[in-house]
Amino acid sequence: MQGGPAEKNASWMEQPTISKSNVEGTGENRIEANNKNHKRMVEKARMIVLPVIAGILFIVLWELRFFHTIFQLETYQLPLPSAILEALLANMSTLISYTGYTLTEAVVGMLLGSSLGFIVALVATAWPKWGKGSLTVVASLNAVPIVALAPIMNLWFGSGIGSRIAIVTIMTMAAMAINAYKGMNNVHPFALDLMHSYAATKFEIFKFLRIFNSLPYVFTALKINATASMIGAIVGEFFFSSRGLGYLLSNSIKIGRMPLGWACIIMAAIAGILFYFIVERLEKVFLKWHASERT
Amino acid sequence: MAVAKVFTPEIELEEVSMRFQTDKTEVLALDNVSVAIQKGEFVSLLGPSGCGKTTLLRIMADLIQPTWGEIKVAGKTAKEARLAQKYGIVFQSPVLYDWRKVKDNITLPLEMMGTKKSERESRVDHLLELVGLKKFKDKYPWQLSGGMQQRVAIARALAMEPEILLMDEPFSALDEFSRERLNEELLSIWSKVNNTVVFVTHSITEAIFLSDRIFVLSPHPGRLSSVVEVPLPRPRTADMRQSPDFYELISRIRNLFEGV
Amino acid sequence: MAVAKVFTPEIELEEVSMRFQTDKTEVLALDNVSVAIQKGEFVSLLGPSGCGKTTLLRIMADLIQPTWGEIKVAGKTAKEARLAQKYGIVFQSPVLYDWRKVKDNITLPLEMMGTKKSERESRVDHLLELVGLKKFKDKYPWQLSGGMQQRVAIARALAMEPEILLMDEPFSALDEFSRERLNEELLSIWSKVNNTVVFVTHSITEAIFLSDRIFVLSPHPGRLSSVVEVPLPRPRTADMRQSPDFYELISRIRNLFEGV
Amino acid sequence: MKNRGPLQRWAQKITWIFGILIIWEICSWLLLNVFQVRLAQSKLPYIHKLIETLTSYWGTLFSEGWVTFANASIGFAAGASAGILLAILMSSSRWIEQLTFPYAVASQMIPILGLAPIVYGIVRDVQLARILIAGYITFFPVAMNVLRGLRSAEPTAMELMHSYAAKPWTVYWKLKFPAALPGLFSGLKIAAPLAVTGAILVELMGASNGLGVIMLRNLYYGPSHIYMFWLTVILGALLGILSYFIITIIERLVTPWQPEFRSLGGDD
Amino acid sequence: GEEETSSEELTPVSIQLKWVPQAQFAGYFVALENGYYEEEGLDVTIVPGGPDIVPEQQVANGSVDIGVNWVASLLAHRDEGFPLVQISQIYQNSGLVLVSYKEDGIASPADFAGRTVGNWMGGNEFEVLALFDKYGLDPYSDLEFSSQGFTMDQFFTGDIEVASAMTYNEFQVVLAEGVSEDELVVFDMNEEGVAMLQDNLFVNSEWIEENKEVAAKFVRASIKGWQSAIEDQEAAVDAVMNAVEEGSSDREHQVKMMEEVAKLVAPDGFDPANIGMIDDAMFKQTADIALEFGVITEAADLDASYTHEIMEMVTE
Ligand SMILES: Nc1ncnc2c1ncn2[C@@H]1O[C@H](COP(=O)(O)OP(=O)(O)OP(=O)(O)O)[C@@H](O)[C@H]1O
Ligand SMILES: Nc1ncnc2c1ncn2[C@@H]1O[C@H](COP(=O)(O)OP(=O)(O)OP(=O)(O)O)[C@@H](O)[C@H]1O
Ligand SMILES: Cc1ncc(C[n+]2csc(CCO)c2C)c(N)n1
Ligand SMILES: [Mg+2]
Ligand SMILES: [Mg+2]
Repeated sequence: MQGGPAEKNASWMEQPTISKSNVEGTGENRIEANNKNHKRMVEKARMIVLPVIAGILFIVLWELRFFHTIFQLETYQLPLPSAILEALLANMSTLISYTGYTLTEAVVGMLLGSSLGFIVALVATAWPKWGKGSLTVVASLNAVPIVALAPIMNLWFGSGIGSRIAIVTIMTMAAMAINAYKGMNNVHPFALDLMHSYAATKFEIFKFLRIFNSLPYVFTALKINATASMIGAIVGEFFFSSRGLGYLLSNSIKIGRMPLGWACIIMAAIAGILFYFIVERLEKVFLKWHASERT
Repeated sequence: MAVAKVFTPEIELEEVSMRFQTDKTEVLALDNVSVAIQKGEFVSLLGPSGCGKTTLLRIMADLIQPTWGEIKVAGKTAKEARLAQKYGIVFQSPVLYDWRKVKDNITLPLEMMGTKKSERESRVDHLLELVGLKKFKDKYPWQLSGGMQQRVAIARALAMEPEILLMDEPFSALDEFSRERLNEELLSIWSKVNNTVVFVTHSITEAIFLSDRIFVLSPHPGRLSSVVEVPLPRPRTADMRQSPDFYELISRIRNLFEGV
Repeated sequence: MAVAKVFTPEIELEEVSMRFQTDKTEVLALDNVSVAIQKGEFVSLLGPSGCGKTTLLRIMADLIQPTWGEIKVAGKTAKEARLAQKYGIVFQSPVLYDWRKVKDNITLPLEMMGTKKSERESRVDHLLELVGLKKFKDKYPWQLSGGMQQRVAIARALAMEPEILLMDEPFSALDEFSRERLNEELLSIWSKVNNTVVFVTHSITEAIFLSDRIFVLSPHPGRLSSVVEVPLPRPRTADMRQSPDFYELISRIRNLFEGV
Repeated sequence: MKNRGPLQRWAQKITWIFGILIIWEICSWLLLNVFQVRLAQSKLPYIHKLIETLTSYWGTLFSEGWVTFANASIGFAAGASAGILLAILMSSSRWIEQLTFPYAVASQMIPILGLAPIVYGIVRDVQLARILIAGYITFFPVAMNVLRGLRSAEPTAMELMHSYAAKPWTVYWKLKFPAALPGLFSGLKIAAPLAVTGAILVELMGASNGLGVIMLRNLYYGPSHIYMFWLTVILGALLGILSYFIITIIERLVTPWQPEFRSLGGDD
Repeated sequence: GEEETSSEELTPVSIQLKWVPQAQFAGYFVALENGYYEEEGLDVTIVPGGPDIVPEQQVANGSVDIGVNWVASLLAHRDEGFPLVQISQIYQNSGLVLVSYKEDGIASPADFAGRTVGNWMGGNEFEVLALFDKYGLDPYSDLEFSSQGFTMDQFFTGDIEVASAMTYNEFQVVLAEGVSEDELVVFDMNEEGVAMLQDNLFVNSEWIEENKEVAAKFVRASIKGWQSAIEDQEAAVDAVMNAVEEGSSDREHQVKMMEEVAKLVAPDGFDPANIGMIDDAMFKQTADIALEFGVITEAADLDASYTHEIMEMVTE
């Protein structure tokens, strides 16, 4: 019964040739492959070159007072890049150590906040009846500005690094909680049915389905949080800190040292972009399978 | 009909009705359906598109609860049966997890049942062979053709050798040859594992070739219009498809349809 | 073969090959396929699962570009044809937009072509009637059964009366009766509109019943293995299915398959 | 059968509210009397004291809160529109995205303190400057979420559009936007409370009305004003909840087709 | 109707406060309330300050016409090229003190060594730095010179042992918390000889060229406001309270603040008629300290930093 016809038709079930791309292939093939590689390289190069060119153009226009002219600004309001560079070089060691300090607050706070936010989303998904309220509570914390948060956190955690980490933690929780919740719940009903058919426990549904389904949303939240955490740390330093980019920035601006203030902003931007792109790299690795990443 | 089998009802539906309600309108998808499926039996559901076959399957699997009526599986409630991991289901669409490669989609139920890794790997190789996708084990679902995706879903359902196998048009995306071959493979697995199979299909020949009994549903609302016993002996062989009995059954069922 | 028709090639593929490349491996989905499809012709593609039928269709529709080879549609490039809105496509899966009700999914192509609202409404009613979904016009796609969703997709493709109609297993989720009925409807629409149809199916009888010519593809890699002309006269009628010519064609094609 | 009665849903909300209040009051008592920490009331004031203060100042709080909420709405509208626009721009071509993205990220590193004088310097109109600043605070989460949404339209759904030779604008309108709506709403849910933050921050820059103004002043006048300060914080949070709820309701109305909101029929 | 027509003829002038409305700025509120500005033909808008507001920026931008801030801050901005010039000196003494709990055993600034000393920084720290210098303390190694928020919480919790306080505000906050003056040690910048001038009025140096008359009118009315404020402090507090949102400050606190502010604007023995005059010697001391502690990089050009011209027009 099984033997005969099945074997005879077995070839039908076989599939088109699959080959290791580097092993065989005609000359034409290789050129084509090289072309593709080349294209990818060009694409990558463009990703870096374009913004850099735009950046240089921007800086040149800035230095040539283009923006000053059209917006009627004076250099004491918006210093020239050369002045900023000067301030940057003159204060390099302080700036680097402060950047490290602020980045530490941002990263630690962001990791803490994102984890907590993710847990809130887990709870809200697992026990929607009661857990959904926690989502609202976390979201509402977003409405408390840092100026109010700073003194409270300062009281609770002292003037040290702890209070800024706490500020960043609170600031980053909501984005993660809301996004992760959406990701865990925007599951295709059939995919859930499959889990139910295996009598999957709540935990297993998370492990095999919801977590993965939420990843695109989670990474979006991480990208938002990477930037939010830097702002949080910087503004958190305005009031109670004796170190860090925010402290220096606030002080510089209050005594009119705009070049040094902008040097702080430049350092913050570099650190923030670095932080952001690390998260983006991770996203590319973890989301190979997602529609947005397919080629 | 498999004469040797003792009648122990495995799936019993009593006066089951299902009503879908949306804002303004409601659809009566199933109306007063009563069936009893024997343990180890192979049953097919036939019926026009939208008559409630999928709904019936979903009720059997405890994925939805009927609006009215009772359902018993192996003497227990459907929920208990589901929690005892008795079910293997092939859905009407493949329902593969995008983030899992082909092989990982197939091992999913095994992972959930705690099968050891080495065992999983040998099992997956065998299943991939069965559905002819050996070379595609490391691909992601979107890199497969529609029929290939459906075959992955079939392999996944077979992976756990479920006591109750519910299949919703599993072979509809396959060419006739693959389909016939998989029909035979399915029967061979079934005869070995001796599980209960409920099989939805639109192909009358397929239903006859595979089943002990065929349930014909009529639409609007979904009702069980008739039950046809298939008196062909087991094991079924390809040449039975050409037998007069087979043809006679085909035309009988076609007539049943037209009478609807 | 439809003798009366003048041969003006509508779709011409010359030595088309398609290679899918992923990280490490590559799949040669189509290898050196050349076909010429006449204007107003009804052509079917037959072939085992994963042999490249969908890929071929997507190349014809300019949804993907072949790795090598040329494609001309009505003397122009495929892209130009696509931009001229010549295509109506039924995909292998329904591809309905979740946020649109059934009727809005069907009017989608009409909206895109700027058809007036009143006209759209009368058209949609007629199409819903055709596919038997009149009562479901205000439902969302997820409230439909699999076959019903597929029928919506068919209605959507027919809505715009495209010059070139590409259909990828459109009727595979339908019961035999709906299928046969829609086969006939399709032919009647085709004979009225006189468009070019490329039709993918796994059913040999369906291919014969509908087509002027049948292209048989073989896997390993996807190649055009043979072209079968269907000499049945038009209009085709249901009783032709029982004719000896029909049976002869079936077995000829089955043999072609086995010879692969 | 399926829907639990509204009574029960209210019961949940009330339990949440009272749960938080009771735990708060207990913690406050513990800090003050058991652990006897310094400034215990500043760290976590008694709820009943807050209510006492509220009874005498609810008028001010309400009117200032309203001012802030109105400002937040304007800032939110500005920020959300900017976010959506940016997302569309970036999704329209990789080229534009590569160009703008690093700068969009960098822009977020400029603290408003540094920005305010420049914005005032450029636009000179204080009200407009405020809207710009509030928008700037809210646009990023919206942009990110919408961008992800625009990108995640199913490839086959995109192919359908291509087969109609749809113009880019039509592809957006008919496919990408609807597909991005769930993302948009996630973004808006993050942005709405943020807009309240933004409004309050902006009020610190020389406004004479609004929650931010009394928040700051009460803080500055020392621990004797602590209850009033905390009330402003709580009111801010409540405004956040309110704005969050408004978005949630709109989401339900606009996107009933999301799996979350589908009624599955049976007694699920 | 009547008011509208008259206000059309009024010249609009705006003043940016250094901080939130309070008795620190009583003179302007009184002048507004009593119609002194209107009498001079001015329509004055008082713009409140806050933690993120830098009055020098606002004045330089042209967002406002006149600013109130400390002289050190003004010098620092001028040093960076901001086109600003001082036209009047309202506070004659420094209101800055350092406070510590007596029980901490800090009897003299020399005892700061090894302690945490707090200040708000951002331009407010120079008197304290000068004090350190006077006692030979290096703020980077001998003690911890730490940022202080605009609350006194860090002082109450012990985070900061020596806290900065304005006599009119933070110091009153400490007292209001039930700490009696006997429990505190207070270091006064004026007594230590390191005082710098504080609240002054300054303008954009380009603006003033065209608006000397307006500035003089404004200063004249403001001084009149300060004189009445010092004379009738109750009424002054009323005027302030009118400008303050209900629930954001209490009268008692503002009364105390008014008392203290009066001592700074018109110290003992100072003729209230001279309010607003710029004392050359005191300004020089401020500028010298500023140079010594790096507030400014070059010695201030005193002639360009302030002008007596407006005050002369006022007193004419
Ligand atoms: N995006 C892709 N990436 C990689 N491989 C692909 C991709 N799309 C298709 N393929 C491969 O191309 C081959 C042909 O696929 P295609 O979908 O054309 O098959 P088909 O003939 O339509 O099959 P079926 O009848 O199952 O639908 C398959 O082997 C498939 O794995
Ligand atoms: N979630 C739902 N909400 C509303 N109506 C539904 C829902 N699911 C199914 N239905 C309706 O129930 C009826 C039966 O659907 P079902 O999917 O069981 O049909 P089927 O027999 O499987 O059809 P097909 O052969 O086309 O798959 C249909 O009319 C469908 O519209
Ligand atoms: C961020 C910041 N925090 C606190 C103060 C404190 N301060 C010093 S003097 C003064 C009264 C106004 O002259 C105030 C409030 C500040 N200036 N900046
Ligand atoms: Mg079905
Ligand atoms: Mg296909």
